[in-house]
Amino acid sequence: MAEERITDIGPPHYGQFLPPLIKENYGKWKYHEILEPGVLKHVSETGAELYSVRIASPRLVTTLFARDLCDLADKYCGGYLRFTSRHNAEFLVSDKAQLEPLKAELAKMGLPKGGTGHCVTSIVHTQGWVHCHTPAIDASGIVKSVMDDLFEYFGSHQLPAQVRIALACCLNMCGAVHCSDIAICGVHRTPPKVLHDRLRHVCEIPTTIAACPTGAIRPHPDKSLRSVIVNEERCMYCGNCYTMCPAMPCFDTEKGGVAILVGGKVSNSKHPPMFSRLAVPWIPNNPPRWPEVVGTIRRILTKYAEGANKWERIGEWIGRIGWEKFFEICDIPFTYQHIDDYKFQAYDTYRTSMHFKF
Amino acid sequence: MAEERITDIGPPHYGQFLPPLIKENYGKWKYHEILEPGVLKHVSETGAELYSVRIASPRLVTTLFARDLCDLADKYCGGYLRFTSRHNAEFLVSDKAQLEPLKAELAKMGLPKGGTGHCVTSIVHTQGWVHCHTPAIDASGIVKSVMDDLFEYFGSHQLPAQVRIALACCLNMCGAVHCSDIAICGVHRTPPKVLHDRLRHVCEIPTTIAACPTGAIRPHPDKSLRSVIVNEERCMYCGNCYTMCPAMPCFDTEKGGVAILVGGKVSNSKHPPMFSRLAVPWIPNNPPRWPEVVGTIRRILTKYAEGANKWERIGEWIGRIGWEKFFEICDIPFTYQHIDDYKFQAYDTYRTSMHFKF
Amino acid sequence: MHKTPMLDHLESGPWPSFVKDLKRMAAQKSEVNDLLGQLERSYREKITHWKHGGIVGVLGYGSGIIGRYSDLPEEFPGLEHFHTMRINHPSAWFYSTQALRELCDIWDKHGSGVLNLHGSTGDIIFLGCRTEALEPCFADLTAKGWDIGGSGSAMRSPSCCVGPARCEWACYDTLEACYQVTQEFQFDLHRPSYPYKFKYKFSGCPNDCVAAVARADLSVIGVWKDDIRIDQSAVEAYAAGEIKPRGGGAHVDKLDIQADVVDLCPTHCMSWDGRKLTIDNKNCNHCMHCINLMPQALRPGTETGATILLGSHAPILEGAQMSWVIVPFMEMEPPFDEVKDLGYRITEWWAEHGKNRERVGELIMRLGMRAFLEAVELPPVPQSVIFPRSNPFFFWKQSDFDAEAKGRKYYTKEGFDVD
Amino acid sequence: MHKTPMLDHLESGPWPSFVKDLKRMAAQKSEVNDLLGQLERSYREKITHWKHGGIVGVLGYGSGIIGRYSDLPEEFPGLEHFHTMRINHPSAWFYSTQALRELCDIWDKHGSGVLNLHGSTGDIIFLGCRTEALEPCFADLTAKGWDIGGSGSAMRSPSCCVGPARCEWACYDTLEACYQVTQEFQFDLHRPSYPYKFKYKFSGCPNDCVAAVARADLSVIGVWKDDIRIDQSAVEAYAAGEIKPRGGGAHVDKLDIQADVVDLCPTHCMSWDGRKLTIDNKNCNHCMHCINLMPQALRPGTETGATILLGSHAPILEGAQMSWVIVPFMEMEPPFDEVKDLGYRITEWWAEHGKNRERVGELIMRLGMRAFLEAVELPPVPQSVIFPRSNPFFFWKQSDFDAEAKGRKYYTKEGFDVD
Ligand code: SRM
Ligand code: SRM
Ligand code: SRM
Ligand code: SRM
Ligand code: SF4
Ligand code: SF4
Ligand code: SF4
Ligand code: SF4
Ligand code: SF4
Ligand code: SF4
Ligand code: SF4
Ligand code: SF4
Repeated sequence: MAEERITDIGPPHYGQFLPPLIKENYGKWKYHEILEPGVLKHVSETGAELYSVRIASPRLVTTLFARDLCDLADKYCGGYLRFTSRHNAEFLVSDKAQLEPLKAELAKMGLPKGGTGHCVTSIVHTQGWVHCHTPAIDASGIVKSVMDDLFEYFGSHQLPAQVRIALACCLNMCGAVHCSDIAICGVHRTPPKVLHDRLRHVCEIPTTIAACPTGAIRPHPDKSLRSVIVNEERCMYCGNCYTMCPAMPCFDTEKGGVAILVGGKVSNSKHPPMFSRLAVPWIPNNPPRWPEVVGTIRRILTKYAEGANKWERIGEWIGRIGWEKFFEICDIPFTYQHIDDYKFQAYDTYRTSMHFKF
Repeated sequence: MAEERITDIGPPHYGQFLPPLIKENYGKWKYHEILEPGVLKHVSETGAELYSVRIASPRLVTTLFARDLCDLADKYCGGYLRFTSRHNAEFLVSDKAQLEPLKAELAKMGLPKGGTGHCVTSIVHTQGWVHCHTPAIDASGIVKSVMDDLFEYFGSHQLPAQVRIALACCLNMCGAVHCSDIAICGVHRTPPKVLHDRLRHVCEIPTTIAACPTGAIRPHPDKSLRSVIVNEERCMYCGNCYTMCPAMPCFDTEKGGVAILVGGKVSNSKHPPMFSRLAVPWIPNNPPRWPEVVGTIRRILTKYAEGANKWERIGEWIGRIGWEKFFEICDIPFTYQHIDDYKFQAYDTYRTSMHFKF
Repeated sequence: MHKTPMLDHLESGPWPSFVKDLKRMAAQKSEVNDLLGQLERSYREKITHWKHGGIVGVLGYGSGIIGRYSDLPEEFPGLEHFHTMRINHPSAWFYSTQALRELCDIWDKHGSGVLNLHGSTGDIIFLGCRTEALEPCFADLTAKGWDIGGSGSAMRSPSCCVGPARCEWACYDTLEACYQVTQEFQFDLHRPSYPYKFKYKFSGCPNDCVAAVARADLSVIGVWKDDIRIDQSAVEAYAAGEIKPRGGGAHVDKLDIQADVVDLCPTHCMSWDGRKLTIDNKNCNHCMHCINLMPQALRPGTETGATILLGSHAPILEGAQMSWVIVPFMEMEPPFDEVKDLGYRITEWWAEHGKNRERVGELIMRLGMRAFLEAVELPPVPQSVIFPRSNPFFFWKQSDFDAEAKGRKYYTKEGFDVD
Repeated sequence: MHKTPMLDHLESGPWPSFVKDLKRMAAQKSEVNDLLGQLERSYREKITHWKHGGIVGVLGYGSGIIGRYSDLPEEFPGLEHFHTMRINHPSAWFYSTQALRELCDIWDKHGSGVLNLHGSTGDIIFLGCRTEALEPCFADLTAKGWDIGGSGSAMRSPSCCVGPARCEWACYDTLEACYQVTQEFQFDLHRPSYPYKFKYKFSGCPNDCVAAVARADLSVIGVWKDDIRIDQSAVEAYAAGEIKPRGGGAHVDKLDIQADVVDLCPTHCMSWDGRKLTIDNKNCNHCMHCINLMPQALRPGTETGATILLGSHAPILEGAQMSWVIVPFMEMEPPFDEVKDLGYRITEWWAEHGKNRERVGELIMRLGMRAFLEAVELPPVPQSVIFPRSNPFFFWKQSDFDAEAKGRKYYTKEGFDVD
């Protein structure tokens, strides 16, 4: 029976999913235009033209939503569609005549188009309370709240450059927020509570101890417990011990919250890729709409929009004016938490010059 | 008797060593000019003018040399002189009429003036074989050889900017070469040879073990020896164990040599201070004239002089063209040794972008 | 239906609402109703109600399924088991509606009907499967040509940018490379045998639209070696304001070639005399900025391939890393043997020396770049560093001294000596 | 006289020869003849012939003397003892010939007559003293007003740039600050009671002519807070080529104000319309570049003081560090109580927590910047970092939560709260 099972076939070849116009012009594209926010036109060396309409998606969807998209793609795109690396959906229109009717129907359905050029495109994000065991915050709800607030920027090109926001609900950072213009990161602020009775049954003590990057975990002095203790002074709540040992939860309903990091990027355009850096160490976790998070992000975005030069990403803007000015302009207090103290990496963040502003 | 001893008086107050013209114009200087290489003119708000003539000194001198300088200072400077932070001597001429006679006598004595502006000024250096117990190389002899070769650049302003060379005869880096345009650094390449018989008498084992930054030293398995062993694979010949324990010499007549680091700077002008970085990991130790060291430095300096933009320090020039171009232009092979592998600092030196040139 | 007063707030507003969508599904599937109910409780209590995952899977595979159980199974019985299935997505996330509908059919049949399009690694994420449904669901998937992605200490589903399928800047065929690499490493995707996860991402040019440099252990980013192609008449059209910058995606309508392009070129290798744009291509670092702003005038060269970078990952354990350059230029033609081969060499070395849960980038930090380069037989190249070391703490091996004795100035490795 | 065929090569050439000078002295002092002899042997054998130092000193002091013995005392009896005496130099290395001659007299009387003008830390270095001569030499020195500098785990002789004595850019009195700090810490200079060495250096402006940022644990670098003073007519004279750039110290005779000054300003805060130079001083980072190139047109402002930076040292043990900003601006008026006080607070904390041979910069790396700042009562300021942390691994203390509970947004320290 095992022989009959099909395994290790990998994904289907993409070739069968490409619309004919793309197949014909594969690798022959010459240039593109963005006709309006959310609408791309790609022109081939053969003269062929492809129109792509990009729309927002909550990413956390149901088969009903997926089928809705299929209906649209059948009607206007010969039965083809794709998703982007930031989880927007794209309708691939080979027949220009279908463009306006598609747009009209999308508008009727409340599926906003945008996400191109100097916009705030969809927020790359993670599971949150919907599906994960370690989140400090929800994911989809914050994303919805932030994008509702920044909606004007999704469907327009009014910013000085692209702005990429990402969210991760814990320090594992599945949203890979570490190189985003604006990063929303769920943070715990409680050392793990060791459940001694459980620990001895479900966890390997050496592995648990080794899991802690700061060496905060030690064998419990009472050997009979066959458990561990945490030096709370040394714990920075990364949750890595919990990943290895379920008997060490580090959740707290009030102390968890949101950290905002800013100024990261990935592309090589002008400046090399940059890490996001801590802007606000903690904002309370305030469902269902997280007004403080939304407000902080809007403030940063607005100040950036006002202050940046043409083409400057957020990190490039801050790099030019200096972080001390960023904190001043955005009215964000500078705290101990901002100063890196994580092992030797920290040294590279200290200023060893007079290149600062008063 | 102990009561009579004078102690803890500190150095004399500098006030008694300032020429009257300086005392009068202390803190009132308005601007300066460099009349010619080695000759500075400082103009005070009071209109007073001070002329300083800077001359080379080998730094390692005798009282005879010092007395020679005193004679000159008496004759032309009212009995005052000073030394610079890079060990040049300066004659402080209050009476302009004394300038030409002083210059003439200096020339006659073979004391070259220079060290100002866009020059190669004196090499900050250390003891070498003249007085230290850990050098891989001599100091004064290499300095003499290099400066003889670069002499044309000491008494001229023909370079794109200032070039500061420094030498340290071992990794302790007493010459503080770590932020120099060109750094000459003595390097050992032999792990310490443990003198077991001596060790047990003169060294503390725990301190010796703790001295090693790479953890290469362990207690000798033969406990009766009361000594240590070195894991040679892990040793990078820093000599720190020898500093703590004289029974661990790490000298070798053939393997010691010179490393050249380049591109450091200290001033904040334009770019912030920068560390020097490895250009050539090893050049043989070749007294009395170290031709390979001299040649390598001349090559780097010449390529810099040809390639740099106005006002660019060596590190700024390399920063602009890229290190890969520096190695190509200077015809220096790139080796494993260039790639940092020293603990976590290393990561910051790896290129995480496409910002390189072919 | 569970009451969800807090979640209901998320039904309003212009951004598409996941709550609305889930509610539609909740009307059909009770587990989705439970999902909303438990989520509401998390919103109230500000705490997750999912238990630490358990080990579940499909026969013969050790990866691709994330076990998930509610800690309130009595209150929300539909969530008693609520596992994730990661389905390996097609290159660049292209679908025919037929294929996407088939996936929906399978998922409606076996699971909750809730999914992510897509997961952050790129997979199609089916959220909410009972243990006993995993195997039948898998059978239906493979029957339709789909397979499961990676999880645990295994390779992950590689992903790639839209590349030559719709982008004029692709310097190699990202879709085919992604497909072939995925096929090549099926064993490693499904049978955890690495120290930890291993991700591949393929971007067609230095714009890096799949964030390969930040999110893949092995990042393959397209690049050209020769000259940027220039259409001078199009440059003039940009200068005259006849073509909008960045294809129209910017907040300004007219390009100031000097200020916007030339002055912002990071290597200062461009000049513009008001009529002609000149590029000193030897000094260009292919950052893409000028091309991005003038897609109708400038294009990458034609001698194309990819740069290979290695090591990026999120901050666990010692801080995030970005991938670093290990091969400045590699030709990228099907069947992509060179990149596959390098992949094998890297993962073999890592599997041999890596500690449990140590990413390859962390292992290199621990054992040193030389150990890595020698093991995978790559020469040291200056492109791999931003700058050489500043500390004087470097090692010499017997092989270096032997090479010295043979009259070679420096030892690298037999086969690619320099002197 | 010993034969020195190798050293003889170093007598020729235009650079002043230490060999020639030593030979002059060797004619008078046999130990200098021996010094040349042993040096010649080192040149032949490429190895040092000095033994690991021993502990010697003058009564009541634990520092300032470096014990030094030849490992060939039979061959070179003059080098049997050849200790170093470090004599604390006067601020900015100014001398009257009378004082310098007195030093020479003392050294000729008690030692080899060989010296360094100056040591790399700044001291006058007497090289070559027998143990029994140390005490009498010291007595003669103090009688003439001189004292010994530091060595071992003690403070070192501070040094300073020429500053207001001869430089128009000095933002505070470096000579007096250096003198007063030296006097204040006499105890710590002479009696090793720190974990390791501790150096002070004083530069009058960001040109940092004593390399304070690289070579002092505590680096005091002058700076201004207000506007750069501009003489527009002098700017025009530079533009017209009437005044040479950099006071004449450059390889070019005429300044291109736009290209040479404005375009190279690191903050791009300058503009030049061909007649008038404008500086947006709020954005100037006082790098000195424009002032350096036009000393007759530009000068630092008049609201002056210093930035305090901490922590630099050479690469032992974990790689070199440069000092980092801990106080962006401090007023610097005699008696300089603020800087002395900070010095005490820093060394006390370091003495309490530092391990043997751990520089203060290394201790901060080990214990964290917060521990340091709280202990020495300095507030966290953004000027102290190039950029904030990128890792999310940060700590919270009870004091932070208490502050939060009191309604303050963030805890810093009572006395300098922000909210
Ligand atoms: C569709 C998509 C690739 C895919 O395979 O799915 C894509 C498509 C294009 N990207 Fe991208 N990029 C896509 C994700 C990215 C990412 C990845 C990310 O955001 O996580 C990046 C790196 C972002 C970063 O640096 O943090 C990215 C950095 C760029 C850039 C460089 C922008 C910059 O100035 O830094 C360009 C150039 C430009 O826009 O002029 C670019 C340009 C383009 C072009 C113009 C390429 C072309 O000629 O067709 C495409 C349309 C651009 C637009 O939307 O304005 N694409 N692009 C992705 C759409 C994401 C979305 O739905 O919003
Ligand atoms: C005399 C001395 C200070 C002292 O107390 O002894 C001194 C004196 C002056 N320095 Fe300096 N500097 C002196 C060591 C330094 C050092 C320290 C060092 O080299 O170890 C530096 C930092 C070097 C570095 O960045 O690596 C230094 C970086 C500067 C700079 C910045 C140069 C740059 O572009 O980076 C200037 C500005 C200029 O030259 O235009 C400057 C300017 C000056 C001025 C013009 C200041 C003035 O208005 O009088 C003085 C004459 C400059 C000249 O010689 O061309 N001084 N100057 C030192 C002479 C050393 C020597 O004998 O060669
Ligand atoms: C589903 C997904 C988030 C999402 O909502 O999209 C996800 C979910 C989880 N990730 Fe992730 N990661 C997901 C993409 C990522 C990414 C992004 C990427 O691949 O581009 C990263 C950052 C990049 C990287 O690889 O470093 C990421 C970095 C982590 C880490 C930290 C790894 C590190 O080296 O720092 C962990 C912790 C671990 O492995 O124990 C982790 C662990 C987890 C676990 C398995 C939780 C755990 O502790 O074991 C999460 C299961 C959630 C659940 O129940 O569904 N996840 N994880 C993503 C996978 C979907 C897919 O297959 O397409
Ligand atoms: C004499 C002098 C070199 C010179 O020729 O000028 C010197 C000579 C020695 N230094 Fe130094 N250091 C001298 C300035 C420096 C400097 C430069 C500076 O102060 O600006 C540095 C780099 C800056 C710093 O402090 O880090 C320096 C960094 C070291 C180190 C490494 C310290 C570190 O943290 O990395 C050591 C090793 C040690 O302390 O064990 C060291 C140790 C030594 C010892 C005592 C050797 C030892 O292992 O114990 C040397 C004695 C030589 C001798 O027999 O005369 N010396 N040493 C300098 C002192 C003269 C003076 O007082 O004026
Ligand atoms: S970021 Fe953390 S909480 Fe969120 S999905 Fe990933 S592992 Fe789970
Ligand atoms: S949460 Fe992180 S830092 Fe705290 S004990 Fe666990 S592993 Fe260590
Ligand atoms: S650098 Fe090394 S060898 Fe040279 S004087 Fe300093 S400690 Fe001695
Ligand atoms: S020389 Fe340095 S690395 Fe080698 S054993 Fe001694 S202390 Fe360790
Ligand atoms: S990475 Fe380059 S080739 Fe790929 S889609 Fe983006 S711009 Fe096009
Ligand atoms: S790609 Fe970048 S570096 Fe190359 S010419 Fe264009 S802007 Fe300059
Ligand atoms: S540091 Fe500044 S004040 Fe001091 S001498 Fe140098 S230029 Fe003048
Ligand atoms: S001092 Fe430096 S930053 Fe300030 S205006 Fe002058 S050049 Fe610009």
